Order: sequence, then C-alpha cells, then structure tokens
Amino acid sequence: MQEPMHECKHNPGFMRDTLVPQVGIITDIRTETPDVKTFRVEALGGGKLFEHMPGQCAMVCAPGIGEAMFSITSSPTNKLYQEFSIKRCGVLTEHLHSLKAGDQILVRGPYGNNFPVETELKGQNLLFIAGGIALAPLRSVINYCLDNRENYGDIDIVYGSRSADDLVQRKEIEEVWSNIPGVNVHLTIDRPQEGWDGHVGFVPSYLQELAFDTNRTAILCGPPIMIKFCLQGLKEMGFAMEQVYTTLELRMKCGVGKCGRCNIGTKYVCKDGPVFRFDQVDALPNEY
Amino acid sequence: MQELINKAKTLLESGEVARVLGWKKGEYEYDPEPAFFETSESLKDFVYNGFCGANLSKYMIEAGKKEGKTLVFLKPCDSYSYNQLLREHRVDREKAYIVGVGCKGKLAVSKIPFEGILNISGAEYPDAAETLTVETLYGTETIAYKDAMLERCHVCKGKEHVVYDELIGESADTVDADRFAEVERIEAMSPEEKFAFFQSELSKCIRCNACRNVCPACSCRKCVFDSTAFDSEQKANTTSFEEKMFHIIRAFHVAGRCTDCGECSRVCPQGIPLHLFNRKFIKDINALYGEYQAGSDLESKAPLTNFTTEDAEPGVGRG
Amino acid sequence: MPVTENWKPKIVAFCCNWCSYAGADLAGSSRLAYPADVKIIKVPCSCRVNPMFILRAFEKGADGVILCGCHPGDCHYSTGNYYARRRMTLLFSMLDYLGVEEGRTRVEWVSAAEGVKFSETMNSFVEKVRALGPNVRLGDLRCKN
Amino acid sequence: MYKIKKENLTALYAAIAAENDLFLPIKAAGQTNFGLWTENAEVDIDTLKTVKSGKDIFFPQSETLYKVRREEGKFAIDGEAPRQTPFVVFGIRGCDVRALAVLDKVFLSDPIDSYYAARRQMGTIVSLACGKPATSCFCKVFGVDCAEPEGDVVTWLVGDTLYWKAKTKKGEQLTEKMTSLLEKADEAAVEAEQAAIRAIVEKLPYSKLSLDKWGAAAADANFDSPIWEQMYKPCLACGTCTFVCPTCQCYDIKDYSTGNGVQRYRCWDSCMYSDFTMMAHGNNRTSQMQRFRQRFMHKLAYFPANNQGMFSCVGCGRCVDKCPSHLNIVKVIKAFEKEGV
Repeated sequence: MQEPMHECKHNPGFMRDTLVPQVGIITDIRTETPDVKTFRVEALGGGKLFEHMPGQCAMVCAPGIGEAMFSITSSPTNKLYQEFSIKRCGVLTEHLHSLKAGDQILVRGPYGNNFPVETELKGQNLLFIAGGIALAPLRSVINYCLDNRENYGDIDIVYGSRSADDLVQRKEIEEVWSNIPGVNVHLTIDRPQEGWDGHVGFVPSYLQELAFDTNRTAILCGPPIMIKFCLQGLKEMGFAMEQVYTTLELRMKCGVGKCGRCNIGTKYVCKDGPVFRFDQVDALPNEY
Repeated sequence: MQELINKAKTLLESGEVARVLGWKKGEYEYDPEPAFFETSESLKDFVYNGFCGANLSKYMIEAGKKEGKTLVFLKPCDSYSYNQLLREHRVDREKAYIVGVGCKGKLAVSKIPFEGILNISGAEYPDAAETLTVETLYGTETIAYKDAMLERCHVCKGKEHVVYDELIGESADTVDADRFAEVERIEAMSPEEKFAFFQSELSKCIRCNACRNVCPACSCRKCVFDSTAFDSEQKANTTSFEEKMFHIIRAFHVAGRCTDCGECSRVCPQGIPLHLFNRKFIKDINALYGEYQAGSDLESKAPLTNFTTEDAEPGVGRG
Repeated sequence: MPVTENWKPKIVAFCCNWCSYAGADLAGSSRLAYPADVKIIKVPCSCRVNPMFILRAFEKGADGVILCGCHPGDCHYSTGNYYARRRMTLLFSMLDYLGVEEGRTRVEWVSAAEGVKFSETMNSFVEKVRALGPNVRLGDLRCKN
Repeated sequence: MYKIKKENLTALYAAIAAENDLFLPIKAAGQTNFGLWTENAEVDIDTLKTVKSGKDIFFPQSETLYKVRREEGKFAIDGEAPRQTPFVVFGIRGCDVRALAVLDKVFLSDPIDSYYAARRQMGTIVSLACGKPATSCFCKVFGVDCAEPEGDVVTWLVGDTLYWKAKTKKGEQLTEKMTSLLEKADEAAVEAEQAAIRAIVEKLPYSKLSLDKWGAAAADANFDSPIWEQMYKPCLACGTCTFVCPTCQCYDIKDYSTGNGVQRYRCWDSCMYSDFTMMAHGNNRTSQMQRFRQRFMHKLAYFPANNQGMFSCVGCGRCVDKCPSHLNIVKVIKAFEKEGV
C-alpha cells in the first residue's frame, strides 16, 4: 500500500489530507458589480496559499456556514496572491460578501485540470467568449496568455452581461486588456443603457456579427443557455468541436472525485474537469 | 386476485381511469413492489397477497398531479391514511377511484425466521391459510400465519374502509394484542430503564430516512431535517442526541395526524419499533383530549389544532 | 463535566413578549433576585416555541428549559398559549417517556404583574435542575468539549 | 490450518482484544451489526448478513476531519489524525471483504484519503466463509467465492469448530500471537464444507444473473433506456440501499457548530436524496428517475468504465433484503437482461 500522508502531486509540499484546508486571509475586496465581489486571498505569512494552473478551482470555506468550489480567477503568473470573483447567490456566498479585508477564510486546493495553455493552446489564436460571472474562470487563462504574450497569436475576447454595471473586472478589461497589441476586446450588454456606447445584444448574436474565421481555438463559458447558442453559432462558422473548450460546474463536496456528486456519466467534474473540450462534453450523457 | 385484475381491466379499458396503482409481482411471493399499471396488458404482473403490506396512499399525492383518474387499491388501514391526506388537501378525491380491498393481515418476510427462503405458500388472496409453508434452500418449514404478521396487524384498526368507491373482498379480524400494551410497559419503567431502552433501540438508527419517506403523514414538500438553513440537517449519526432529536420531532410533527398505519416500523432496516413513539402520542391524546383516530373522518378538529380552556397543564402526571 | 459544590446549571427560559418577559423585567426593576444562569429568550408568544427549540436548547448545552407565557385566557393573541399548552403537555410526556428527568422541563404562566412569581419560579426551577445535575441524556457530546 | 472450538471463541476474542481493538458482529436490540468487542457484548457470528456492512469500520458513517476554533477573528485548524493503532475485524464475510477492494479504488486513488488508508493499513481482516448462503446472495456473479473469502486470515465455522487459516503476512502475525489458543488441524473438514457451500451457491436463484448488458460500454448504451422510467416509481427516495451497501461511498462534508468552534465532519450521503446534487444555481439531477438511474449506472457502468471493468457491487444482497419497496439491483439487472436496451 502507498504511503497515505503523501505529497500531493498537484501541490508539492502539502502534507496534510487533501480535505483539510489552510487558513487564508482576505487582503482586499473589490466590488465588481452589485452582486459580484473579487476577494484577494493570501497565506497567513503572506504570498500564495498554493500554486495553480489556469482553470483550476479551490474550495473556499467559511466554518459553520459552508464550503463550495470556486474557480481561481487570478492568473498563476501573479506571484503574490490569488483571487476569487464570487457572485452572491446562496448561503455561503451571502456570508462571504459580508466579510471585510483582514477576515480569515479556509481554502483547500487547487483541484481539477486546467486549460491546456502549455500544450494545445500554445501558438494558437484564441477566442474567449464569456457571459456574466463566467468571466471569472476565463480571466485566469486570459491573464496567463497575456503575461506570456509571445506564446499565443491574436487574442479576441467577447464578453457580455445583462448591463454595463454587471460587467466583471471592467477596469482591468478597459485599462489593461484593451491596450495590449493583438488583443481585441468586444464588450456587449443585453439591453441599451444610458452612458453605454458599446454594442448592445446577446453574446451569441454578437458572436455571429463578429464572424470569426476558424483559425483559432475558442474558450467558452457562461450560463447554459448562452453556451447552447454560442456553440451553435460557432458550429455555423465552421468551428469543430475539438476547437472549443469550456469549464463546467456541479455540486461538489470533496473536490477529489470521491464524494460522488459531480459526475456526469463516467466523468467527475472536479477531477476529470472542470475544463472539457466540447467533443468530450458531447460524449457525456445529458445530465448537467 | 382475479377479481381485482378484472376490475382494473374494465376501468382502464373504459377509460374511466388512466392508471392503476397496485402491487407488482416481484421475484418471489414475498417481494411485491408498489407499481403503476397503465395498460391492461401490463396487469399480468399485478399481484395481491399477504405480502402486499405497502400502504399506497402516499403515492396518490404524485398520482394526483397526473392527467386523469387513478384507480388505487387500499386496505382498510390504508384508507385511514388516504382520508387523512384528503383532509389535509394533499390528494384530490376527484382524481381517485378507490377500491377497498379485503385484508386478512399482512406478513413481513423479516418475521419468518428461516434461512434461504425461496417460496412461501399460504399467503394467497383471499384464501390465506392458517399456516404458511416455507420452502427454503435448506428444507421446507412451516410457520403460523399469525406469527409472521406485521406488528400493526396484531392491533388492527378493523375491517371497515373509511373511504372507498367500491369494496372487493372480505377482511378478517386479526387483533390479538392490546394496542397500547407496549407503551404502558415502557411507561411503567424507571427513567433509567426507559432511557436505556430507547438508547439501545435508537442507537441502531442509520438515518436512512425510510421511516420519513414512507410515512403518509410526512408529506411536507421540504422536510425540516433537509433544511440547510440551520444544523437540523444532520446526516451524521454521531451522537445519540441527534437520533432522539430526529425521532421525537418526527413523531411530534405527525402527532394528531398519524393514523398508526405502522409503515415506519415495517420499513425500518434496523427493526426499530418506531410506532412506539407515535402510539405514545396517540395514547396521551386519547387520555387528555378524548378518543381520537386520525383519518377516521374529514370533519372533526385535530387535537393539536384545537384546545379547551380546561386542558391539562404540561407536566401532568409527574410526581 | 464534574459536578462540584459550585456547579451551576444552565437554564434557558423562553418568555413571551407580552406577559412573562415583562414579568422578568418587573422582577429586575423590583430588585428581586434570580440566578444569573437563567438565559431568557424572548418570543412573540408562548406558542412560537416549537418542540425543536426545546430540544435544541438541550442539545447546545442547557441543563433545564422553562417556557413562560401569559396565563391561559390572557394571551395577547387570545389563544396562542392554549395551543402551546397542548404541545408542551405532549412533548413533556414524550420526554418523560424517553427517560429524560422530569425536572428539566417546565411551563409556568407568568403575567406582567408577577415579578415575584417570576423570580420564585426561576429560583425553584434552578434549584430543582441543580439537584438533578448536568444534563447528559439530552445533550450533544460535541458541544461538551 | 488451525482450529478452535466454538465454545473457546470468547477466549480468542479476549486475547485479540487484549492487544488490538476487535470489531465483530454484535447483536444489540435484535439486530446484528459490527461493533467493538467488550466482555458483555453478545457476539453473533451466525447471522449471515449484518444490517450495515463492515464498511463502517474503514469508512465510518460519520467522522470528524478537523476542528476549527475561532479566537479574535483568527481561525485555528486542528486536523484529526488518521488512525495509528492496529485493530482486527473478525467474522466479516467474503462479499464485504471484496467490497473493500472496491472502496480501495476510490479512496486509495490519487489523492489518497489518509483516514481510510490509515485504517486499511492498521486493520487485520479475519474473514468468515458463509456456511449458509441466502436466497438474496449473488456474490458469485461478481466472482466472489464465499467458500474461500479473501482476507488476512480466513475462517470456516464447521459444526462447533472454527477453522483458521492465515493468508497474508498480517494474518500470520496475528496467528502467531494466538497459537496458544489454536490447535493444528488438517484441511479435510474445510474442504468438505467448501464443497457443500459451493453446491448451495450453484443452487442460489441469483447465481446465474448475467452481466452481459453491463460494464463500461453500458455507460452510453443503457443511459437512455426506457427501463429506468418504468422501474423507479416505487422508489421512496430513502437512503436504505446506500447505507446498507458495502460499496456505496458517496459522502457529504458538513459543519457542526459546537458553540466553541466548528467541527467539520464527513458522513455518508445518498445519491437517492433530492438535495444530493442541489446547489445555489440549480440541480442537475432533478427527478427521482435520474437519481435512481445514477445509483445503478454508477455501480454497473460508470465504475467499471473507470476501474478496469470492476463492478461496484459485490452481490451481498442487503439492498434486496432491505428495500422498503422491494426494488433492487437484481431487478434492474434482470429487467435489462430481459428487455435489452
């Protein structure tokens, strides 16, 4: 039998059971939208709690309240801290929103696979498509690619939300991403709004207007209905399912493929995912 | 049994009912499962025998949400549960065609103490024998029908159906025990003995929730024990307290509504005599607020939604 | 927990807003003493207290639980305490049946004018629970350490 | 091969318990379950199936993972240490021992569950052959030989004699310590018993169940079958089948506020419960049909697909005996066998 208290392969130096978290400290909270806040988390002694790859998730826990899986929205290229963009929608997230900088939380991870930034995506033109809070998981990849700009071709970011107020990370998008050569940001909101002179319309229709060629890999994340229509649009543009990646989310308790919740057929979202290519998603039973 | 099948066929074929809720033949005589039949062809698997103890009334909540009427077979004691659901507006009488079926006491295979049971004869409807013949892997055995009966049948509520459209078959009187004898036996114990008794019974609880899920009175859309809002949702059987909490509160929530159908005790995988909680409440209600049988009628006020100015004070009977 | 000479029971008292809480207030303003280990929880009416409140109080470490409401007939909502009376009668009977010591639960009707009765009730209840010692039969062990 | 008279077993238990915790089937309030041996315990090794399987010993229904104390807004985590003392499980049957191999696939795959792994390392398994298999048994279908169960030590109860044979190093170590109580024996009696057991197993009604329709390929093939819709209806959505099952391993992680802090514990959960996959943004298995399908697909298709064809059922038949609605895995297997896909 193997040694039980082992060194985790995703997480060198982590010698406790993977279910036991570390204490993290919230060093900054940014209010992104009326219901989304971004939490900056550091280890007690400063620095990051652990290393991760873009697309990986972590379990964030408020003792006595609950624990849930959140994608790590900061890029691994950020050496100082990790960030989580969290939308207020349940008991735990409600509590997290009530916290202040300096408060402590428990974090364990990282869990799951990551976007193949060092393999399949390398050297490709990239098309990111996100809706609402779904920018959170993509932001980590986008920033990773931007920080390693030389490894990737053109980068297009199509991002939409209900209103201009609901655009997450708007400052970073407008002040950083938009000013990087070879990066095109396409923002859209669902309904016209005073003070908004950008595009108005749903993400799928905007995507069709933009009419991208298929010489790129798409990374798609958003609410199920948006995914459905975007995917349809990408197919019409001639994209193959092997060219489109997404990240999924289901109820999780353990994060390590044992508690039995997040499986879709034979695949566990926490362990085999959350990042899937759409040809892999298509092969799964329709239960997500 | 053929009479029941014929009735079901007639009503299904005439279109008067859209489906039939009854029992389906299992692998053996002793494992029939509750089932919906939607075609007269499927009725070939219909069965009604001594092992059809399952109370079908709770399934009528779901059946009532479907298009058309459902024919349901109810035993006399099941009809109390149905009536109770009716008065709580959980089922729609218009969407049910109730055939009251005869019952001569229902059996529990767990009460048959032989190993490797294959076939059991003598449990047929309506001519149940006095003695069951049990064919096992290790030889043939016999047991008196009465000895294999469910606990609830020994304190049977009687042969009368309280709600039905039609009756088929005769029922038999199976009472041979006093309904409250066991409760009284416990009441007579010292607090230490009482505590030890319930501790040993309840410590077997595995929190599977079978008792709750089968209970026709537990028809809440969301149970308080499934609520994540506070830590009442305790799936852990960590401490003895947690089981007591669950079973006391569950019994309390059905107090005055429990018809004493005995399903909780029938389904408990650990054989916990859960009816002892419900029956304690029933006994107290009878003694303090007058005889009351939940489900017997649709009009009388339930004891816990009623009061008199002369009611006993809490702690009555304490030394 | 070792029972020592100085052991003090933890008591939870659910008091209705209209009579008993005011009664407790009166006891206080009249300088009538009752043990500080009685923790009062104000409820709108005695019938707001469902059995789970009582059990949860025991679970989380109470040694005795007492419910106080308006005298029957005097309920602010006319009939709330009549329903509470039936519920508590049944619940207490069930707790007795389970072998929980009888002295750990009690219902007392205390009006807003009965500061003396409130203080006497609490004193006698605390004394009774003290004599019984710590609650072990209805507590959650996890809350003990 | 050794032997010991049944009447001397108490001395054997006492000898084992002197050095290790000893878990064995104990009858309490009319039901037999695995429990810690004490002098007053009523040991019951004759009951074929304990209500809960031996799973509980290695993967307890509830266990604390860590405690969190909060002092002045700071959290201190006090992790529970995995088991460090050895123990012995006596009288566990072949199906339940095989079930541990199934659990191993889950808990010992990366990342290893240290709590489970420690118990596996510390535990010595003394299994007991099934002298009288029951109607609901179908372990043979999954390749379990109840006449020669796996384990560190295997025992057979023949008449009033218990035969004892060490099979592994751990088993030999335990045997060495017990030699003063054990007598040397030859294999003849055991061989005769095994032949008798195997003859009964051949006659068991479920021994010939066919798993042809199952395995990795069934993950796609059986998912959309109309059989699920036909079968699930009597299911009460209770967790009886999952809690008595020796291989069901789904768990929940929950918090308990003790007033002084929070205990984070893990407890068994059931895929049959409506809130199992419920989360803030919705639920991906909303109907009982989906949850019912999940359980059987997991055991018979998903698990083999991920574990080189190993099924996550060992044929112990507890769900067959205990389901309040008489639904069970045998009925599912037979329905697919009969009607195809």
